[in-house]
Amino acid sequence: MEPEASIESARMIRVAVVAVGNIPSAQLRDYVALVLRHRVVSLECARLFYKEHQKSPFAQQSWDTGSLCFKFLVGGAPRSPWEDFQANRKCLGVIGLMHCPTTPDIGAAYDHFMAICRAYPSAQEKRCFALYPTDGQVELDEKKRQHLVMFPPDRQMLEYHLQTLMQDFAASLLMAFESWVLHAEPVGAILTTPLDSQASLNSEEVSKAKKRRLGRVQKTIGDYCLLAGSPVDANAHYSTAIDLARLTGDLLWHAGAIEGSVSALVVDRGGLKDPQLEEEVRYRYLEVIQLYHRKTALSFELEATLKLARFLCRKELAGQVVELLMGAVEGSKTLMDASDRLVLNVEVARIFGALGYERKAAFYARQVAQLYQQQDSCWAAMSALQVLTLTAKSYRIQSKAAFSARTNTLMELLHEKDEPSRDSRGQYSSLEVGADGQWSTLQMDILGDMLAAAVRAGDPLSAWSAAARLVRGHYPLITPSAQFGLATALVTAAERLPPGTRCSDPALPFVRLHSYPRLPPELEVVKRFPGKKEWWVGASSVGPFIYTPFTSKGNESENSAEVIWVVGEPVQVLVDLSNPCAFEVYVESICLSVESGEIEAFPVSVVLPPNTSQVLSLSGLPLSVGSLVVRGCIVQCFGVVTEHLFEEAGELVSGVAISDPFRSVGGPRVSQSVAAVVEVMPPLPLLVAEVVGGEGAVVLYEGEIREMHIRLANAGVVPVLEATMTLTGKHKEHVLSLGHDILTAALPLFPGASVVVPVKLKAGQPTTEVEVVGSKGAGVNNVKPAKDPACPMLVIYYAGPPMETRDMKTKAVISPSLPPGRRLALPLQLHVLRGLYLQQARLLSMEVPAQISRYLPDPGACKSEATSPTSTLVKIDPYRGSWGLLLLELELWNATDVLFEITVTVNKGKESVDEELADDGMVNDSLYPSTRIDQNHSARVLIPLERFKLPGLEKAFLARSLAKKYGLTKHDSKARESSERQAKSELNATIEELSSRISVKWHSGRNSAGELPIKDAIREALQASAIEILLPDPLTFGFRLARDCRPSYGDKVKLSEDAVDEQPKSEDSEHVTVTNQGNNDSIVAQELTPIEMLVRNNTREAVTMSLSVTCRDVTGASCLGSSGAKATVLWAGALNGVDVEVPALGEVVHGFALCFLVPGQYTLLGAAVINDPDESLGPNSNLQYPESEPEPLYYSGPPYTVNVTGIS
Amino acid sequence: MASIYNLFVINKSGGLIFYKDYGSTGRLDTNDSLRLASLWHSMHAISIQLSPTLGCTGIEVLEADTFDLHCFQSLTGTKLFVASEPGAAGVTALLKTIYELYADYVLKNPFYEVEMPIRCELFELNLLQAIRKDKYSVGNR
Amino acid sequence: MPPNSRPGDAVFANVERVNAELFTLTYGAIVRQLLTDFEEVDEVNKQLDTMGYNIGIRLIDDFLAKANITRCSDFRETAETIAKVGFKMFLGVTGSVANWNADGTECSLILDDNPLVDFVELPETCQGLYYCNILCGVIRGALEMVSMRTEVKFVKDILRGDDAYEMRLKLLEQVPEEYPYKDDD
Amino acid sequence: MIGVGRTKQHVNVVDRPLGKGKVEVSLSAFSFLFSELVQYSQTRVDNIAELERRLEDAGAGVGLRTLELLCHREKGNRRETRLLGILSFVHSTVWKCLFGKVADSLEKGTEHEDEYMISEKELLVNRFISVPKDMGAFNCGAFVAGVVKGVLDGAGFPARVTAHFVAVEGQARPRTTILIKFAEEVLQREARLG
Amino acid sequence: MASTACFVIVGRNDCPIYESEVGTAPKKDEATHLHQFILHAALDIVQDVVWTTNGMFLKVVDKYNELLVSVYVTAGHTRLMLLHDSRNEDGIRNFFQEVHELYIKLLLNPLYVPGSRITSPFFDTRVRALARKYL
Repeated sequence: MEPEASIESARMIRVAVVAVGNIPSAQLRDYVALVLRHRVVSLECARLFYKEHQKSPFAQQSWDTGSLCFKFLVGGAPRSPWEDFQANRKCLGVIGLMHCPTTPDIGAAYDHFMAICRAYPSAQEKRCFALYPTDGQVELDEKKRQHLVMFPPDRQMLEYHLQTLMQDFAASLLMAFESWVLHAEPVGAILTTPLDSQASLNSEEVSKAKKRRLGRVQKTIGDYCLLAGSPVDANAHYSTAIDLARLTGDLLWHAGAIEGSVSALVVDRGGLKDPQLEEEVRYRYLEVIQLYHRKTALSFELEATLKLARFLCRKELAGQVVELLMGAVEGSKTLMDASDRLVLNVEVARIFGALGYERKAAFYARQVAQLYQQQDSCWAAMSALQVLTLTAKSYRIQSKAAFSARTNTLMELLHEKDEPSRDSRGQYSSLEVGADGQWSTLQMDILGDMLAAAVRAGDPLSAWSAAARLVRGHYPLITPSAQFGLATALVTAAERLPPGTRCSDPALPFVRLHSYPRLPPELEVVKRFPGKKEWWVGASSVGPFIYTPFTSKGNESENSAEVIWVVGEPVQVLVDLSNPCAFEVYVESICLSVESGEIEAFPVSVVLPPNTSQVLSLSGLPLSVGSLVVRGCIVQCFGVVTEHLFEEAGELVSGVAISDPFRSVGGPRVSQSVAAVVEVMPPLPLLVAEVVGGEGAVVLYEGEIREMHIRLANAGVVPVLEATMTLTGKHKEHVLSLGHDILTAALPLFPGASVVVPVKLKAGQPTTEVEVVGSKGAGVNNVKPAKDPACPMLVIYYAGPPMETRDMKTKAVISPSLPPGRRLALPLQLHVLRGLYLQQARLLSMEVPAQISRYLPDPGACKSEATSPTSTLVKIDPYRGSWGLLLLELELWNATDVLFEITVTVNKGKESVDEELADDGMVNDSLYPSTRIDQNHSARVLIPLERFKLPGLEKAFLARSLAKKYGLTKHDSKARESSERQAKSELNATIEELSSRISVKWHSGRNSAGELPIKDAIREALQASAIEILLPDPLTFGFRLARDCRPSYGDKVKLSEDAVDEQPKSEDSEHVTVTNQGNNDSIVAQELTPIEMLVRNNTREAVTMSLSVTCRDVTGASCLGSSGAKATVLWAGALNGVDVEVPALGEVVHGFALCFLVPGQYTLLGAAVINDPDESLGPNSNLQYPESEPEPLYYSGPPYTVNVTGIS
Repeated sequence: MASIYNLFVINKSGGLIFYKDYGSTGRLDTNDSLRLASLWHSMHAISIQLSPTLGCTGIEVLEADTFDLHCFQSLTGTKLFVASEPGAAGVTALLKTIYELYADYVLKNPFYEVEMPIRCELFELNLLQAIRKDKYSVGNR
Repeated sequence: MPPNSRPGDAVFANVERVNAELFTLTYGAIVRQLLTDFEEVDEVNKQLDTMGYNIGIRLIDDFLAKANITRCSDFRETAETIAKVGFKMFLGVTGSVANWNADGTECSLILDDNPLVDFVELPETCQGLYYCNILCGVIRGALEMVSMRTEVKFVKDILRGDDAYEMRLKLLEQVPEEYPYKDDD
Repeated sequence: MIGVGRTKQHVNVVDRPLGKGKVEVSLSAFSFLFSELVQYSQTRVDNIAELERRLEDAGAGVGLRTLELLCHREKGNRRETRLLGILSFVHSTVWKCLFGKVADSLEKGTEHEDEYMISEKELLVNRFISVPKDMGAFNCGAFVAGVVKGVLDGAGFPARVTAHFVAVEGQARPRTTILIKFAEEVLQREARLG
Repeated sequence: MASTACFVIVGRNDCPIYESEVGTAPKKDEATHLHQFILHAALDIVQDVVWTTNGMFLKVVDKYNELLVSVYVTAGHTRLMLLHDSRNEDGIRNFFQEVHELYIKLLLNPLYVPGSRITSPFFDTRVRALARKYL
């Protein structure tokens, strides 16, 4: 039975193509290919070499359209017993192929050829092509070798030559046919078939045989006509043959003739089919089949059936074809010859394939495979394996290699007919399970067979692949023992493979993308939003609508967020590995594999115990800019390298037949939405920051001021062009200033370069109370660093140069001008400790009794007498008799383990700024001696407040203070309120100012310096008794001995300013005199002592008043005035009713003289009566009290003591 | 002109969730309608407090000389009230119908958020029909 | 107690109706959707309950508008109304109330048939699913709108091999209703 | 312990009789359920297309089952093998069963050979639904489209099915048109079957 | 009752969703495999025959040796395929119809994903019972 028999095959001239001499297989394949090109030789071409010896029997031959068809049997074929029956079974020609370079002795080779030819008695033409002969060979070529053809050596000529030679070959065959026909005609050759009984023929049988012969001859002539490419002639002969055969009841030949005629018909149509033709052919072939059947020529019957089936093979006629094929299969059961059965199955499979019935095809292919496997030989096993591989597709267990390599003819058949059937089983509605994994029994069966076959065929790779597919696809249905079997199969197969062999079918483990771990923050990439100054603040992503009804799930998992890598910076990917099988899987190496991008992947190896899964972190180094997809892993396992694609694992998970390999081993369930495209950015700058000097955490005492230096180094490969520092996180207040300018000045910061940025810190509130306790003795370095979010973050956004768009991919990805920037977040780990506790702040007051003396210590003193600090502490009010000094006392406790030194500095207000500059500015700090506080001790610091008196105040105040003094409540509340309010505000302002002027600086033992945040404490301490502290009395009185002993009567008025100014010089001179005089302020009795009373007006308006002086002795009795009594003190000048007007903030001096008769201690009192208080009490007071006549206000100054010494 | 001047729907917390004018007269701008609605809400509550007897359901009809105000409150606290021309009959029935329309075209609409202002064209459409129909029926009386 | 024994029937007769299969299959689609969305059965139960609640807070108005019921005097009556009128009006089946606790704040609503579960069968993977849990939510939501805070949960489920669908209805607190309501005028 | 209700034992589906499709529930119940389906779906998607897809999927499940059920119950186990057959099956049988009425119209696309349209003046599911302006042309009929797709796919007529609002002159409300676009394999087959 | 009978339900995505060897013949592995191979192959035939009739019962569509393949295609193109060695059309028809009804009930269950394996034991027992009854 013939493989690939078809109706047309009746016109095929069979030619054996054999290798002659010693010829390399490569060469042979090459030559054969060349020869095979000439399957069809048109009569036109052949004609060139055709010589008409006598009238051609092929009258109807169409020289212009017709052609000769060859069927080349490479390697030759055994002689068929049916040659007589069908001429196309005869081997009518032999072509030898000789490769001269490897065949030195042409002669021998030629003999070899001739020997081969003997196997083909019916060969009409013989050629022995000697290719690439050497010159030597050429010349020692003698004439006697008629069939030998020497080819000129060069290639393209060779092709040409071959063509002509083939045409010549065709032509000579044609002529041979003619002669055969011409000779056959009259004589009638003996044509027999194995079916003809060789038994002795009785007479009438002989005559019958004679009659039959005619028919048979006609039939055979027909065959030759057909071969000669003249279907019309053929048809003529066939029809006569048919008639004869029918008459003679020569069934076999009858059928043959009909077949022939049908072929002729088809050939005549030039291969194009139409329904009528099909119908015709079918009808006649059924008869053929019938006849064969009656003749019980089974193989012919089947062959005919197949021919018909192949001819009809069309989707529309599928029904009929199937019927025929099933019939054929049915019949084949009684087929004797094994190879026939094989052929039949192959054919059936092919035709089904051609029909688009993959599964049918697969089924019969499997039958074939089984037939092969029955014959126990390596060769058979190979073919079996081959066939099985073809079935794989329709059982959906293809090796992935199959997709690329479509080698085999049957494969192609299946494939090209494949497309329609594919989409017919196309899309399913999304809620149905996808079409994979099922029919497992079949799949396992096939795979098992493949494994067996492959092993037998000694094809380790196929074996490995089959085993891999089996275990991977079907482990749940495989018993543990069988699983072990497969494992060993894998291993043994691998042993026979060269190391590092690749296989397209992954085995174990299952690999699945777990997630892309976030880059460490300092490596993280920040998209830049062009046009914005703060390019890092992203445009808020809004939904598709203004009012969006959709609450987006939000990307809580970083998987959904896009992944961005940077060229040349190592990255990590987490993958799930799972081994659901009963044996341990040793993964020799596993590393990432990517698509559309380059990455240098770092392989690792891992062992997976039975039924376990594990998450593995794989790292790599992106090498090219653009978008890449991490599609899977390259795994070397069981000695073979395979690629495991992530989505495959995904499929398995979603599939129903196979239980999720990750779930089954208790692996986590992750959504398979992870297959993210990764953007790979061009290299970016990379800043690394370190705190200069000292480890991360900085420990500060409350109020400490320190400059901290941060070194920023560019560890990247491109310069930093722009960088911006910002502060985030809690406790920003600790940071005073950032060295923005320094940073910007340092730009561009080239790779390797670094810049030191100062950060000025001022510790505010203590961050953690516990530290203080914990850090007793143990030292503060053990404060746990960093983790607490409390510390402020120094965040630096920086970016490199705009990238030059080198490759298209990137352009697609982001606007080429703007590569992303980066964020460097440096937690400033500030730990602020309590340094000094302010226990309390309170006001102290002390009285210093005043004495009359030659001079008044004067306000400016502090400056002139800076030598003695103490004196400068107290700024004496010249007019106060008694020094009600007010001191602010701060009690501080040192809770730390170092000692502290406190300096109180008072920043004199505006007016003093300039001279502060004048002297070296240390003036403030050096003002007061510093106090030291040992650890766990407390100390008090006194701050005198005298000097903070206000320069002056409104009369209203005066009035009020007076009113306060004398309980006068004659104020309209409204007026008061307003003035009060403004006064209050003024007060607060001054207090504010005051408290801000006092600052308590400290140096700690750990030479750090700072300032105590005690402003509030001071403020509240002051608030209480602000009035007393800040307000001078409206009038102040002072007495002093007149300078010159000659008393000056009358008053001289001068502004206190002048006084203040002049005082120093005059004073110095005065000192001299005083010292010369030897004794100072003592007053001698019975001597007229000139005294001056100074009255100062602290209000901002002029006040007119009448002054009076009283003098009392120790008993307190007045010594003056009572004229009648014996006066103990005499006086000169006015002591009463001295009317003066004191200008605003001015003072008057009223001179008089006293003469004390008795030594002792006396007291001088100044007093004033203000005549019209109204004006002083603000304009609208008299509206208030229209009728009340203004009553005078009485005001008296503090007592001055006068010591009078007697004459010695 | 229609017997109904306008319609208010107030949610249980006294917020106006729907307002529509039907008469040419007495148009209100949004703020007014909002204010009036919440006012009415509290008035309604007050009216209940006022009632000397138990089981008072609050004002149902308020008859002014220029118009009548009919109020309907569902068990869920949603209040519908309309201003109609004086003595218009069958308004209570109309309110009932409107309530049903509300249940149908507002509450069954997946794009309506409970307690929120009503923006459902179907509701308005059917309201209009109901009110027109009612107008005629009223006319017949 | 409403006067006639099957007050729901009249209402059901009057409301518009649709083929139960559409309803059942749609509900099925929802449940299946939930199962795919939140793999865990308990999650699905929770979700069903919340969805029910959302329905309940809307549905109550529909109920009040369409079913001419007078305001229930007490919780017992409310329960009866749900069982006899509510279920009937919406699902076309009548439930029954039973197993009152002593102080009349807890009872069982019992359905021995309900259109939600036609054709339903719990596969192994869905054991622990309360297929009809949405009902609990609906009741809870509806009652909350008429100021009764309740807790409703399934205690029996035919799908799980019990002999009826039994929901335990528990009154947590009743916000005193200062707006009594008369429907009939 | 239960006072009322005859106790009925759990019967497995395979042993329960198939309904005759006469049982009914109130339209309200369905509408609320459907409304909730839409609301829920909204919380799971972030654009219109996804929302439509979700509704379609839900519908497809219904459609597939309806197909099997109805062919068995209404059609006495006859399958539809021809395009028009299946279309009219959808238009009448399916519609009747699910929505209580035959669909208003079934037309063939004028410009495309492979397009057919089933139109409904007021789709049951859209009965109470007003789609806000900002949701564009979104139509809850997507669910019904899904049903149709389910039926067609199931019966072996894969098609793309979508729901659209189509304005009708003289009508306040647009009607909904279910547009069916068959896969070309279907048309090929039709051609083959002649 | 048929000595050999292999019943398979194939989902519309051509995957078997239910398989059972119903038949008196002793179960042999390779036998069952062969049966499945035959049924699998028969799908190609069915795929065409399906469109030639709108009845669900396609009778015998394919055979291999003495084994016949009868097929019943539901509206949703779920194929009930029976491999049998005895001609008993009516029995088979009844068998198919009843299984079909079972299948519909199963399919209507919202929790059953169309095209997924049928795991319900009830279904299995019912099918085997029907097989005993009709085949």
